[in-house]
Amino acid sequence: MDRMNRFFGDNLTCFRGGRFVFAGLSFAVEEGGALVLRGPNGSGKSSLLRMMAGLLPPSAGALAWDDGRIDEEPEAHHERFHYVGHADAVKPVLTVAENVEFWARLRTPEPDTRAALEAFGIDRLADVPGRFLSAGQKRRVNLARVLAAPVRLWLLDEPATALDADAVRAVEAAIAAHRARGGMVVASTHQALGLDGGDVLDLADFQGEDLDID
Amino acid sequence: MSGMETFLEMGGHAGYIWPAYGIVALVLAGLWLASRRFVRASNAELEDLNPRARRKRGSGDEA
Amino acid sequence: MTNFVTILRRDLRLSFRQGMDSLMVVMFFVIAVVLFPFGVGPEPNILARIAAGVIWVAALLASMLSLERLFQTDYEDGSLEILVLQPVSLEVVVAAKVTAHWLTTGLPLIAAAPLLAVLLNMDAGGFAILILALALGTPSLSLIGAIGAALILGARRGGVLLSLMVLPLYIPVLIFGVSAVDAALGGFAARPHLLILSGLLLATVALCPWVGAAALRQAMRS
Amino acid sequence: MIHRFANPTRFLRLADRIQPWAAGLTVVLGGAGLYFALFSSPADYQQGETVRIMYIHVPSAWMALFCYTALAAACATALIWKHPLADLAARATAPIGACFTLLALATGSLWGKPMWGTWWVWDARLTSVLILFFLYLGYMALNGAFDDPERGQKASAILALVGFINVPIIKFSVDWWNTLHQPASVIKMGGPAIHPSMLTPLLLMAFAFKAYFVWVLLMRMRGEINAMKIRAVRLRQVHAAEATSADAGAATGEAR
Repeated sequence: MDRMNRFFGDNLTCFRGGRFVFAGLSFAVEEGGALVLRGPNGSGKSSLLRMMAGLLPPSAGALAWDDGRIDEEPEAHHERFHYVGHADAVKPVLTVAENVEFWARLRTPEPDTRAALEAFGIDRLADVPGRFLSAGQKRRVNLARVLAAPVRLWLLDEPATALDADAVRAVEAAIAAHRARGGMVVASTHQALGLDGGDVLDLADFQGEDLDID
Repeated sequence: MSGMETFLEMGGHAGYIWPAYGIVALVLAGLWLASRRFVRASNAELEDLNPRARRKRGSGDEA
Repeated sequence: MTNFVTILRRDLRLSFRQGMDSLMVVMFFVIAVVLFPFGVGPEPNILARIAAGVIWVAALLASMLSLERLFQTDYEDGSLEILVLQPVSLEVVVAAKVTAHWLTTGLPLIAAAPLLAVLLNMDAGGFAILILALALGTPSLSLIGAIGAALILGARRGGVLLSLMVLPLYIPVLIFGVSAVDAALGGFAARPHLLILSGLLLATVALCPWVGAAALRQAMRS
Repeated sequence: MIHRFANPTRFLRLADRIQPWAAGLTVVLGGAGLYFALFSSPADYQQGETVRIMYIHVPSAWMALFCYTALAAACATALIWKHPLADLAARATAPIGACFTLLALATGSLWGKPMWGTWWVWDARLTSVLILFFLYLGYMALNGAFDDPERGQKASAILALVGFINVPIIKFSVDWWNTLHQPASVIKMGGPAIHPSMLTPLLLMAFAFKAYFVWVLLMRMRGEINAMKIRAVRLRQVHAAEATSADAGAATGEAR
């Protein structure tokens, strides 16, 4: 992983659906660091994560790595992070291994699928077609693709939903190992997930006032 | 013309009779092969599942 | 290039595992053509005259029928969102998906076309040109349709909307596809028509992945 | 009320006994039929040698109708008496019936060209057999269109029963409409109107095709039973994985 050690955003504003979801929001996450997004539902946690992934352009402000803004070279930015949203993208007809392998192969010619499956305890289901899996197992398959191809930054939107205690522990272990290797994590979550070392960003502090329509 | 040639010539209609028999042989053999492969593959997958299922159940009891 | 192959192989594997989908597109194509003799009457020489047009229109509708699902399934299960965020240029993603669509629908249509030409009593002389014209025309149908498929993501009644948008864009391909076959049947040279079809194909190959990628980016922005 | 053959093991034992006989009969009758059809039966005074196509065209057409009737019967059994094996029998019959219908159309077309001068004509008998072919494909497509096999079997069973109206239409199409296709000449009220030397290859081939049907049907039934078992094991596997992790969670006393 190249030596980019800082991902930051300054004075970010998100204006959607006629209202300021958040305004004037700045953050920075360092090598080995973690940022936990807190705040009530609808306070813009998901929007901020999508903004960091480049899916949603900020109404104002900018996001950048050390070497420059993310919107200037989207593909370079895409090399550096995994985004885990709400949908699990598991194909019913493909087996668990095939699902994880597909995503990993887009990043590394020789993905380490076996280890990723073992980390989340689904190696025994490696050749079970996706349609048989439960919601929790589909979630683990989605998370396994993150491990199969290591990157610098993880953007996790409620990673622990539909996961049981055993799987949550696996996620915590994975995050700890990732940070130990110098990786960074930005996650919106209600559980601790072992991110206590990192700093917390409460979206409530950046709620923009509503646009007066009349 | 030798017996063989007249036979193959089929009174001038060779172009229709042999393809007809050919298609029937092709399709029936094809269906038989596909069915055999279908059975073989499902047998193999079933065999493959059983030992693992037994081993897992075995390990499940010890844990 | 390897990313193109990875996406293409996954899409082909998905469609082979659900073998029924491409089979159904060909069945629609066959049944649509078989309806015409019931409508227009079984008169052989009437059927022979309209055979090329009927086959081309049915091929157009059949390939458009399966286009709605081109990005829809990936959009619904979240794969598209992840795909957009991979270090792969979207143009390659669109090109791979269009190639997979053409291989699973375009090719079977071309294979079934001569059989239907027999049902419509078309003179055997036109078969070769029919196949060649379809081979040149169906890829551009998939390419143009891919733009429509990307634009309708998330829209209500996407299927109908897709046909309203895409069918008018298909008209040039239809005109020259049918005229190539009719020229061959009439004993004239089909070359000029085929050359124009190839021109259309080159234009769509150059333009559509780029426009489709922009449409996908737009769809993901919501 | 579990049918005697409901549990597959009993059915599989029976199939193991019948299948070799069906295979043997197919080869023996098929060989004899081919010999009579191609070598020792006379050419027709009108059509010449092309009459030999009849020896495979007519049995294929009979099988196409026979298979659809069997398919509809299996679907009715499945729907009415909820017989688990009936669904599998229907799923196994459809591809065989579709192949025989395809053969009937292909050999008919190859016979039509020398006799009528055209590969295809929109004649009542030919068109209704073409519709039969679409019904087979429709059944198979609908059957495989759902993730849950039971849903697919129930839906396609209804389609098969609805489509059954087409079988009498095919049977009597030659009588109701003045068709280019000649009327029935074997199974007729006044007994077969064919010369015995032509009847033997016809009947031999017909029985060979029936034996072939039984042979491939039993094979495909075995495959379908395997597929059913595989599905069950996969589901158990997934629940087992879910259960072990849940126990582990519960065992360490952590609230989930």
